[in-house]
Amino acid sequence: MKLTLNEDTIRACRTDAKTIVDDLITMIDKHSTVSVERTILRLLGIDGVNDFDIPFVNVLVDHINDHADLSKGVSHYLAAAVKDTKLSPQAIAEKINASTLSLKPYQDVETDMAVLMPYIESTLEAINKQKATRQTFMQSRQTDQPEKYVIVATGNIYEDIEQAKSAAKKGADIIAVIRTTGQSLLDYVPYGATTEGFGGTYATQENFRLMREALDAVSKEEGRYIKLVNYASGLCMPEIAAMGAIERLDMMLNDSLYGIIFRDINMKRTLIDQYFSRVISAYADITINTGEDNYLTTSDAFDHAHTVLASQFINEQFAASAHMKESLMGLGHAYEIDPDMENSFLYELAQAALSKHIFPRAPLKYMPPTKHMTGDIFKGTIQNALFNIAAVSTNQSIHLLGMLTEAIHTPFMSDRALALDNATYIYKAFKDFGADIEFKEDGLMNTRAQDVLSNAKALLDTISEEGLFTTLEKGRFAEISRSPHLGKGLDGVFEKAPSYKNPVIDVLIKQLKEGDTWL
Amino acid sequence: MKLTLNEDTIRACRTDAKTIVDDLITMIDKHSTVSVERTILRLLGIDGVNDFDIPFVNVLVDHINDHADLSKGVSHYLAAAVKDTKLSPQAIAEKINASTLSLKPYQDVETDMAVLMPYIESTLEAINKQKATRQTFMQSRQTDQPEKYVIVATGNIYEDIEQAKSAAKKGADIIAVIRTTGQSLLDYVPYGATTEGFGGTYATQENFRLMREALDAVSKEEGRYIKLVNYASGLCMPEIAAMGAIERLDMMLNDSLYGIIFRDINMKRTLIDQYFSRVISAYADITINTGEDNYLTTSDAFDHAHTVLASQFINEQFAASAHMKESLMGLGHAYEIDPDMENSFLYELAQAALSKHIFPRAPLKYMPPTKHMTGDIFKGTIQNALFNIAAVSTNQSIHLLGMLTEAIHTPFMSDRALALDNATYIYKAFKDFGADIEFKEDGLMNTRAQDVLSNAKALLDTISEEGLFTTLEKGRFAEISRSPHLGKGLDGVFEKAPSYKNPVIDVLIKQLKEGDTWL
Amino acid sequence: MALIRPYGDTLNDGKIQLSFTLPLPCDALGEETAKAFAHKMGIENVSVVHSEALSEGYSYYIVYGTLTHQVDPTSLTVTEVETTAMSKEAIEAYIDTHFDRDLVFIGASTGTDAHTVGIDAIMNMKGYSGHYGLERYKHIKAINLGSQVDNETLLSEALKHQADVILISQTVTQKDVHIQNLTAFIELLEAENVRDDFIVIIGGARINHALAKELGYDAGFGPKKFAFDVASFAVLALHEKKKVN
Amino acid sequence: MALIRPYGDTLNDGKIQLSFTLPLPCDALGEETAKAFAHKMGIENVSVVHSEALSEGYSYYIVYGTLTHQVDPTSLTVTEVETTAMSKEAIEAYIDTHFDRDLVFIGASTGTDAHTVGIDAIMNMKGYSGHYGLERYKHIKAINLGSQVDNETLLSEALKHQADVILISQTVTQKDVHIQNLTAFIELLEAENVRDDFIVIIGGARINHALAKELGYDAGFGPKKFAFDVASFAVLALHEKKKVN
Ligand code: B12
Ligand code: B12
Ligand SMILES: Cc1ncc(COP(=O)(O)O)c(C=O)c1O
Ligand SMILES: Cc1ncc(COP(=O)(O)O)c(C=O)c1O
Repeated sequence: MKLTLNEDTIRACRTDAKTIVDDLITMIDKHSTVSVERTILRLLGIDGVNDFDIPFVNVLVDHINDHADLSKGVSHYLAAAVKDTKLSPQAIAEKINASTLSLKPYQDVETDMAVLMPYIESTLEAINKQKATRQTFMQSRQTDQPEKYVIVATGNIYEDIEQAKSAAKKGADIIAVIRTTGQSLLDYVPYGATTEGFGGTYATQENFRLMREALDAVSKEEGRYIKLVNYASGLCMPEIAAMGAIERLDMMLNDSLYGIIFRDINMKRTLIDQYFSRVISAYADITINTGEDNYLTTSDAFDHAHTVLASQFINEQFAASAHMKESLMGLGHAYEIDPDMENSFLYELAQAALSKHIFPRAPLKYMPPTKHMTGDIFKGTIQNALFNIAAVSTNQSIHLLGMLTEAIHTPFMSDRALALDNATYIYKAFKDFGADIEFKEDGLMNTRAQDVLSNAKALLDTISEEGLFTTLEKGRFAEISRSPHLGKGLDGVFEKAPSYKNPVIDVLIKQLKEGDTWL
Repeated sequence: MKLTLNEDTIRACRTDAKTIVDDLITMIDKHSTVSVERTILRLLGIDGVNDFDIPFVNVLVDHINDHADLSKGVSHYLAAAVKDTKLSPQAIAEKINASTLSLKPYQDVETDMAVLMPYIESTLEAINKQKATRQTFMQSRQTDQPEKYVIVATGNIYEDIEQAKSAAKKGADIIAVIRTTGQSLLDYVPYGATTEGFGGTYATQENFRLMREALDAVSKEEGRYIKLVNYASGLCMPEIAAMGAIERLDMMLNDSLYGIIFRDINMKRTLIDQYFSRVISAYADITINTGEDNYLTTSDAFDHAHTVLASQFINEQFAASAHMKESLMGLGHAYEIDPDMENSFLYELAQAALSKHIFPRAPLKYMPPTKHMTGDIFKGTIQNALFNIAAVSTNQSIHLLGMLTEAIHTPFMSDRALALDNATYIYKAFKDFGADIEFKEDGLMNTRAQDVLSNAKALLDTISEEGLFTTLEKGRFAEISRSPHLGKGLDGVFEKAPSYKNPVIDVLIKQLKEGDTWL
Repeated sequence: MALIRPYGDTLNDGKIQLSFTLPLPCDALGEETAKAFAHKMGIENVSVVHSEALSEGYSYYIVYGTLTHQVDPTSLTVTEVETTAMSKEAIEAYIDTHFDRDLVFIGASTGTDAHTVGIDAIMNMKGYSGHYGLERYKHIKAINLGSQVDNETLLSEALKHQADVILISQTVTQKDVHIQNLTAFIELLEAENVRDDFIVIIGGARINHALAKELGYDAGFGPKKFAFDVASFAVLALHEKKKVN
Repeated sequence: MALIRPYGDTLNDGKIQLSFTLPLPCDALGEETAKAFAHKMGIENVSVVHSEALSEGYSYYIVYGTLTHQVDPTSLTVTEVETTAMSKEAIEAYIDTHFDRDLVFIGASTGTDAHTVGIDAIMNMKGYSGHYGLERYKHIKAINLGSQVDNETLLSEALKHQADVILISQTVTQKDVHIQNLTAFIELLEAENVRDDFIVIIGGARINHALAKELGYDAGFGPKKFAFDVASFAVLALHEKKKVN
């Protein structure tokens, strides 16, 4: 089953996307953000919160911002203080919190990043150990069919664990812990094990650890590695990427465009954050999941199919610019065409085949019907079955299972089990279906795929001319308009001083460039 | 979407099947049965029951059997009595019931069938009026997709009507009223409106009339003719065919092989009955539904797929021998492969395409999953959806909808509604799917279809050598073995006397041969 | 005491799903009536998530809510066949040791019921789901009369073959036709004064042990039960009976 | 008095379907417990048609049975918005006739809720399902603040624009977060002594009029409600209020 597409058009789309992204890299290079700085601190080994539940990394960045010049970067202050006090970054953070130390005196000293290297290396070593563990686990894993991905979203990490274990037993390959509604707008990462979230559970390092531990146990029982997913998104994007690297998450939802459009996060802020977060994920061998599928929850999936494709091209270049391998690019797309539309399945199948054709080595993230799900759980079961057919016939990689109760509540344990049963049945029944049929050369599906591709090309041409900021302002994605001068988190963006240093990213990129991420 | 099949093999199968059927026609021609005789009486206009609820047609046949020589046929006695008494057949029947008349005296008189012609003609006129009415109704009907067929089976004709109306409103094209468990073994047809059946409702002429009336009303409301189905099967096969012709049923389950195998009805009896019943249906423009799909409820659907195909070839010849047009041959097949089997959908699609390829003008009756349905109504919903995909992609004609509660109870109103919603959704979503794909030349599906065809050919070769009776004795269909000397109803079979007459069938066949069934 | 409730995503949250049809038009009153039924059932936070007209006077509802009832599972007794199931080989050995002759099992799908797959699953050679049927058991003579066998015929055949065990399959249960038919058979045995001459076992998709006991049978087996389950029970029960007599 | 029951295939047969999970292993006791819950709910002839292990300690059941409860629909009262809905044109004419100025509607998806499709469906030009949104209405000034708007911001914007009507959308309802958020807004209005200055209307997939009234709002609208439903209610309520003041 292969589409007939114009390969020149595909190449031209990639060229456009590269132009679009290159255009922003300059801006990104010139700036840093409070969350980037907090991420550096985390990677230097700083962890924990103070008595007011404020993370030490926030305390430190705020301290520098209030009392010194943050534009030099936290590394400058830490390098100076470590050298001067001989204390570890963690001890320094605690002293600052206790107001028994100030970094102001170091504002104008000369610094040498070398003193920080042992701390960075120790973190990278921990990350590499996690990568090795994952590698060992993964040896036992089949990869000839899409990986079944389900979410847990009870709001309580301990219930989440129960739900995740049940899902794994019923065949899930990947568990995503959904975040509570408010977290993405918090400019700090909550701390510790949590039991009180709405529509999801707080992303904390302890929650990551608890879930990873539980899933490792199930992985051993089942003889099958169960992957863990969370969200490196929102105002703390790179910090969470770092936490995920340390706690061996396997995938991270990670897409600035999602935050800009659906969370009203400032575009500069999140694009800068995203760059660092993707470098970290690239290093830690964490697959990212991008979010263009979400455009179809506000825009019509048939009319706006090309916007998703265009965005996938852009996200591919964003990831490449952060030294990410294709095998980590979980580009998003979705099965969201109105089920009342004639030939809806044909258009969905064409779209799924199109994504796969264009990004053959990327582990595409394929989202289920959500928008057109209703309280009719029987119809919903069928919508999900059709989606599953499209997923297995076009051999998608990351297969987010649809829930029959999508329109009602975050999934119950049984909803997830039924979703897994649905997918397992379809995988079996349609095992070689994709390989056993051909698209008619001038058929509806082939023609549709060609149309979507050429519309995406036209859109990418426009964007490469006007620039991504203008595109977002014009609401070309998801029909939601955002201004570069508005949005949450803008106040956390700053221009780097000439002497600004980020020794962590330098090491990461160096190793990524050398293909030497395996110490 | 077209299979690559050897057309010579297909022709050879037809030749075999014709040999098999021709072999039996000789036996059929030599015999009659009590139900054939009762059918003649019904078509002569005799109706009603006596005080013990025994139909007058039974009273009459029993009377002749007890007091005279039935081998001459009821027509002989009726012709003589009508001529002699100047009474109508109905009046004669009533007098015999009251023991105020005996037919014994007519045993050896010479008779002329001409006196019966007015009665026969008046019945045929009524039937032709029904055909014309149907024709008018049918003008308003779309036929570009399978017709949605659902069953009602409450046991109570008035509840059945409620259920049928609801089904029609939800999109059903065809309503079948299932019969109560015991009826097929009754050697008489119950009378009047009934409310007490188990797993189905009695097939009575009044029930036919009530339901047809209700459906005509809905047809008008919906601007869409709703077809009605019942069972010309069991020991009263031809009588019910006659009742259906009179009351404008549109389809009849009608297959001796089903009765032999699953009801233990004697094979001679039911083959003789079937011949007459098919002539009647052919005349009345009633589509028959054959039952080879049922083999797969006792035999494995993958291993025994060819037995269904072989049986379709045989049923085609049985129908042709009764002067039936291809457009009335609703040959049966089914979606019954174990859902636990790898590539089950591919094999089902291949089989459905195979039937369609071989019988392109026959309105194939496509049965849903039944055997592998379980109490898991969500899985059942998916099984039915896959079946619906196969139905619409291969453009089946008569599409029996699967019920999510198949394993639990005869359908509730809501079960049927969900089944109709399921089919409606799939028809729309997959509208042009079949036309938009091709089977891979050497693919799984093409190969499978070729295998099934050649296995069917081998089986037909065997049957044409050993004869159908031996085949049934050896249990080659449904793995159930039946002897020609056993089974219910054998005592109702008799050899025709040399003077035996059946003026009704003569008229019907004459008109069918002349293609002159439209007076 | 360990009271529990249904579980959605938090222990004892009581989450439950219902669906049903009402003989009412599909409108606000229909929905309100659906809620009223849910309330009567002890459900709170009732949410009618879907409603659909089935025809003018009927409507269908899908409902979610929180069940307030609690149950203590430890207080419940399970009515199930209590004998532990033996393997085919163990059963054969058991008969060999405990009886001085082969045992006769006679079976049928009775009344107007034409379903044979169930009784065949238990009796025929090939069995079902990989478990051989009784015909393949050494020391068991299995006689399968097929379907549509009336009660009188079954009994006379059982007497004729001096059966030890009678097996009855019932698949059609609409309007409780199986109850009527099964009750009639027990009454027939009693009228003929032969109830104690046989171990009488029933089976079918909607049959369970509790129902069998209620109707006066020795045991009842539903789905996912195979020849070895039935034979295990039967040989032990026959041995028990022999000891008593 | 017209008592009814659910309907399967015979009037008042009471047929009903349930499904739920129990925090128990999938075994005979689990099934018995499932039946016990059904009994407590007033269901007879309980049939557990499917059971499935979800993990060691959890199991899922699908149950059919006969509900014994009866309900008299005529005894129920439906809590629904009572004003009859007018068309867009009628609403525009009504404002023209009954008010001497344009009316201001301000709306938002509040709290941490980021769902805008619902509020956009009511307010934006293009509307939803073929029904134009308030922005397209003559004589209505519609101000849509978007999502993730906190209660304080919403109120201060409403005061700033001298809004007549405040529209709040709530989509996320897990652990009753919407109840908390909606209650907080009413308390804020009361604390600021401005509750009576506005008609305050809520909406969302799990919102209904009964809930809105309970929480102290003027009206609530759920799925399948459009701009004209909301505007009809609002203009009539505003006119009513004008008369009273
Ligand atoms: C196959 C089938 C048929 C075949 C039967 C072929 C045959 N030779 O048996 C055919 C097509 C002929 C048929 C016809 C009818 N059927 Co039918 N059929 C089915 C079907 C699809 C499967 C049944 C089956 O074979 N199950 C597999 C066997 C192995 O399971 P089982 O019987 O439960 O047996 C197991 C246990 O219960 C136990 N067991 C069973 N018997 C016994 C006996 C003993 C002693 C013991 C110890 C154990 C035991 O052991 C077995 C192995 O574990 C079901 C639907 C379904 N999916 O369940 C409908 C179903 C049973 N049929 C039904 C009906 C109504 C009919 C008809 C009456 C319809 C009609 N009016 O024409 C007819 C007529 C039959 C009649 N007079 O009885 C209904 C019954 C509804 C109800 N609950 O009352 C069902 C549920 C379908 C439906 N939803 O409407 N049917
Ligand atoms: C689209 C969507 C999204 C989009 C939203 C895009 C956007 N800009 O709005 C995205 C992808 C961003 C999203 C994100 C999330 N979502 Co969401 N989402 C949905 C989805 C698929 C459709 C909702 C929708 O648009 N419906 C269409 C509109 C038109 O319907 P409506 O809102 O009911 O509006 C109608 C009426 O209710 C009424 N109405 C609505 N508001 C108002 C207001 C007034 C004043 C009036 C009068 C009337 C009115 O009028 C409308 C027209 O009739 C639903 C599932 C579903 N199929 O319902 C899940 C769903 C709502 N989401 C859910 C969740 C949990 C989330 C997340 C919190 C998940 C997470 N942790 O990341 C996030 C974060 C959002 C947050 N912080 O709030 C849950 C909520 C569960 C619950 N009941 O609590 C749902 C039900 C999915 C699920 N089963 O888990 N989501
Ligand atoms: C790419 C991406 N990021 C983030 C989110 C939402 O997570 P949060 O709002 O918690 O960042 C989603 C939700 O679907 C997403 O697709
Ligand atoms: C061809 C055919 N005839 C008859 C029947 C059953 O009807 P009855 O037993 O009432 O004749 C079936 C049932 O599926 C059938 O397929």
